[in-house]
Amino acid sequence: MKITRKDFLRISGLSLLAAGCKRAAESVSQPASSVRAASTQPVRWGMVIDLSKCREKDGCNACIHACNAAHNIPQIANHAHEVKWIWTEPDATVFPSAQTDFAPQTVTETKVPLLCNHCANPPCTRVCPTQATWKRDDGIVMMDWHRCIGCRYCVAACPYGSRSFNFEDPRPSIESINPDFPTRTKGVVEKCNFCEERLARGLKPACVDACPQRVFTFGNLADPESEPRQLLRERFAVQREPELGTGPSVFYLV
Amino acid sequence: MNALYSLLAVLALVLAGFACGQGAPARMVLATFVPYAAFAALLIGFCWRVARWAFVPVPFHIPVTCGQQKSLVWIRFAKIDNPSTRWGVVSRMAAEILLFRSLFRNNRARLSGGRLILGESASLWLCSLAFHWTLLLIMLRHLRLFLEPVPAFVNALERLDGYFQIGVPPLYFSDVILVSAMTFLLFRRFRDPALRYLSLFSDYFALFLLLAIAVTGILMRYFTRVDILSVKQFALGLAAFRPGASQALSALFLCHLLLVCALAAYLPFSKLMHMSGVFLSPTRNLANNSRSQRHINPWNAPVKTHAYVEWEEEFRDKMQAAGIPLEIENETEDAGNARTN
Amino acid sequence: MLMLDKALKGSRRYWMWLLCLLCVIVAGLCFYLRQLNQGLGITGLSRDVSWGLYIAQFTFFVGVAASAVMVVLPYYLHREKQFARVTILGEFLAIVSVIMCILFIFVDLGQPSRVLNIILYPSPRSLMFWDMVSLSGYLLLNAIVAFVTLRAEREETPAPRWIKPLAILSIPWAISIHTVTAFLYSGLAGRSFWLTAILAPRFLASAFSSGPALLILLCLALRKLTAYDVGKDAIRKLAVIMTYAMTINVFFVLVEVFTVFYAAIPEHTVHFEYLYLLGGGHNLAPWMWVSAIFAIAALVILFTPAWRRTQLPIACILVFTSLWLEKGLGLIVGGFVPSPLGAIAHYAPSLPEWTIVAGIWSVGAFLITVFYKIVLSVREEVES
Amino acid sequence: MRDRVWIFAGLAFFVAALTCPAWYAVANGKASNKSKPPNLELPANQKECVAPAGTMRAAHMQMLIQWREDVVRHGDRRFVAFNGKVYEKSLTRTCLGCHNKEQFCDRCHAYSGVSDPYCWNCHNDPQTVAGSRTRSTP
Repeated sequence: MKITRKDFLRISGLSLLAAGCKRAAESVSQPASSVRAASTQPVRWGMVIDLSKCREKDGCNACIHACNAAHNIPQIANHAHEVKWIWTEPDATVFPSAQTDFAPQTVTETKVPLLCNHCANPPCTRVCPTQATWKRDDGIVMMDWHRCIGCRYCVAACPYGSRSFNFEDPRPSIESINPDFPTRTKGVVEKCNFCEERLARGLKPACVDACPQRVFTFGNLADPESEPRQLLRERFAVQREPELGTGPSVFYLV
Repeated sequence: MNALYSLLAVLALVLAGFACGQGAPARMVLATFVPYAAFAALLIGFCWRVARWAFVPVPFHIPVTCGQQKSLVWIRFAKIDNPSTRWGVVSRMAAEILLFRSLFRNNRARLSGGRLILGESASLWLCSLAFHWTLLLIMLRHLRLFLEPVPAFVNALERLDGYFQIGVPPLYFSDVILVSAMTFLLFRRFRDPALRYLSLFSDYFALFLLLAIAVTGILMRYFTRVDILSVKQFALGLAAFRPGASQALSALFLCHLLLVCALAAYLPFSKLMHMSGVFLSPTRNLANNSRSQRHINPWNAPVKTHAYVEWEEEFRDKMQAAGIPLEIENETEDAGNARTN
Repeated sequence: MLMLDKALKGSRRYWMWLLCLLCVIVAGLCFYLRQLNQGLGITGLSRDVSWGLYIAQFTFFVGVAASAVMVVLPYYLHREKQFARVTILGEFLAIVSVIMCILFIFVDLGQPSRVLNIILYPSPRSLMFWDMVSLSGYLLLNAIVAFVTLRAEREETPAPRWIKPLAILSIPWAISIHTVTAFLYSGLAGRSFWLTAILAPRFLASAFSSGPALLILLCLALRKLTAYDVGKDAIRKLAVIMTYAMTINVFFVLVEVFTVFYAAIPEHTVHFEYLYLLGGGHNLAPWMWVSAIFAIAALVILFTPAWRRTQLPIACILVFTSLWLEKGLGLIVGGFVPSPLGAIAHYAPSLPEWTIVAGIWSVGAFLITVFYKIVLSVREEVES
Repeated sequence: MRDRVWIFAGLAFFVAALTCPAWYAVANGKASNKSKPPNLELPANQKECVAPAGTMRAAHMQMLIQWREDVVRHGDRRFVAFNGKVYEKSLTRTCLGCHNKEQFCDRCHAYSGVSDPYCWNCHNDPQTVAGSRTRSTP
């Protein structure tokens, strides 16, 4: 098969040109222009976690299992090398500054689900030296595992411990690989991506769908009529360490 | 002028390559006949040159070297720079061939305030070293096209060369180093008036030709793209004496091929023969032991000598008769005495 | 003949030393290849302590590199002639330190094959980008200044005029490399241990004492091993610089300690408690106390007139070790433990990690030996 | 005189190195069929790729990188092919949906001496993954 001049022009010239223009455009307008930017309505994906519902079914890890299966998250025995996208910690650990001296033990010891907060002003994307992690126009803090050099500056910058580093090859520690989602390679940082790949297909995040208690409410925070916004209007919610000015998009109903 | 002519010559070759890419008969000639002719020229020419050198007598044992020669036991001598044994010579040759030892001594003479200064000049050594090593690496990498199955070391070289993930296909660092080193070597000749005066057509031609080969190769790999499958088929066909050019081979590839053929055919008749010549340089490949061993040149014609002792012997009677004092009064008794004198 | 040729002619002792260093380098390289193959899991690093010995060593050697300014500044700006024989040694020390810094960063990367992404996708919002710019610029500046002046010296011609502006430019640049390195840490909202404006001044103070301490030790070693003497004046001046920088450094640490403990915000105190609380089972605490005691001991020696000259080598070793422990170990690990979620994760560098670090130290020692050898041979040749 | 042995030995080595492709072919016993390309298994269920075969051969890597940038960084997953067909920009779903990695990608890469790209460090081959899954679960 001969490559005609037309082919040559199309594949090399145009793609190079297009890539160059795109690069130039990106550098001028700071955040990468996403397709959704074209739509008139702004989007900021967010999540509300109802802890009272979660407390009702203590010890249920359906959300974690769903996430692990969907994203090929390795189950590494060595705690030091663990990879976590969504996991649970005691209430006192998650909200250290929101504890009162005489709070009931049931509250302080309840397990609270944690995940990346997809901050409005994320410290991790600020420090990344290669723009391997960045905030999309729809508020999702994304990771580009092709570009990450593994410097772990974002791990140091994240105040929520949401980022994990692949200290070893994750593949041997994955029970069954979901071919639709890439595994990661050793030496890159990863974290929750708000199931960006499911959102693109019009689905809700895996944890949201998997929860039997409907603890998670996911939606567009920029839309005043969305489900999470209605919940936040009705009930008192907290964010993790709001005093750091990061503006988490994950809210907890206590 | 020399530079311009050689540039034009290389450009003519490039154009010829492109022109061959257009017509089917020309393609056939270029893809089947030319490589064999060039390769035959390379092999025969190379062997012929080396064989001729092998039969040239080395007239002297040339001790022109650097460093202290081996002499008295308490004087430290340069074992590698001025070897006295065969192993010393081997290490000196290795330093010369692998590290360009003698070029390492290069310095640039200049006048400053009426004073001659032999200044630093690391760039020539560094760039030529970089150029030659990357050229070797690139040639070894090309073996992937000629050998099936591809040997593991060729794959390893390829992975190492493209280790840093820059673009697709990954950028080879050897390509970058080769082209920048060659550009330096070229501009070195333009920059210095003395060097420009010394440079001949052949100096520029070799540089331009190699540069053109590198550039066409780089263009193919990173910009216009080439169907590597047909290239490999073509290369394997050449090796198996079953040549045949697929239609998928682009004009640029044929151009690259023609330039390589030109280089191969030109090599035995050019200064590029320093490739084998370096092994035969007598100032490098001979041990400097002429003080401890007598080297007799086997080709020397026998020289008729007539020493004083012989002369005295011849005229002994006449000298004695004339009362002229003799060095050796009596052959048998005073021989030792005379020797001490 | 190239100046590099001078490095090829040396005594047996010189070659043995280089050979020993080469062995350590090879050992480090072997472990590094293993790290490349298996990932950073072979180090002592963990999810909670994601930076360790490598980055700590990087930070420490940025300081050593920056300290070259302490000889360049008096020599080029104040024309202090005492520094004539030591300035170039300081510059080469800076060059070698920056090379070591780059190596420490490189071995810390999880995906070293993508390291050039820092240049391919430059991100001016990241301080790591600026650190790369400032470090490579500093390396270039020092390399040009050192090699060009040395070459001029060898050719017995005056150094070109444009060298002086470059040397003077390297002064603020030296300040910038360590300031930017401090900003790497002090700009992180979640890490309260580093979240203090005094971090950059502290870094500079510790740099200006650890760097001269190392330089004095190197000069003394040169005096002992070779005929080269930088002169008493130069060493005394360097010692004075080291003394005051160390004093300021200790003062800065105490200022920090006061603020943290008097304000008593748990987020801030926990890190100090982790680092200094003996008996808490924290493996770092004894070393931090060694660092503190060494610092005090060094100051006592340096401020006692009878000792400051006779015991100078010991004082230098104390200063260097103290700061190496404080900056090359405590500062980075202390920032990670306890983690933002309150987890106390113990960090102890593993054998591969130590060996790789030793390998990089040996690269540094190898390069400094070769560079100093060239400098000394050139000076010897010119003087004879 | 004695040196001629060395010179001709060196020359013989050089000639042998230069002609190694021919010897290699003989040694591997494939002189008869060695110039044949590898047997690349083409998908049975599809006749057309996302671009003409020549383009794909020469520039599939560039296209994959372009897709990667589009999907990961711009959320753009729709690819309109030269013939107007619409595909999803996905290595696993689109490319490997038809092609077999081992019998297509790997074979050609091995033949042309292109070492395995880092794609496979993370991206999965659905067929081998499915195979291992059935093996591991009894």
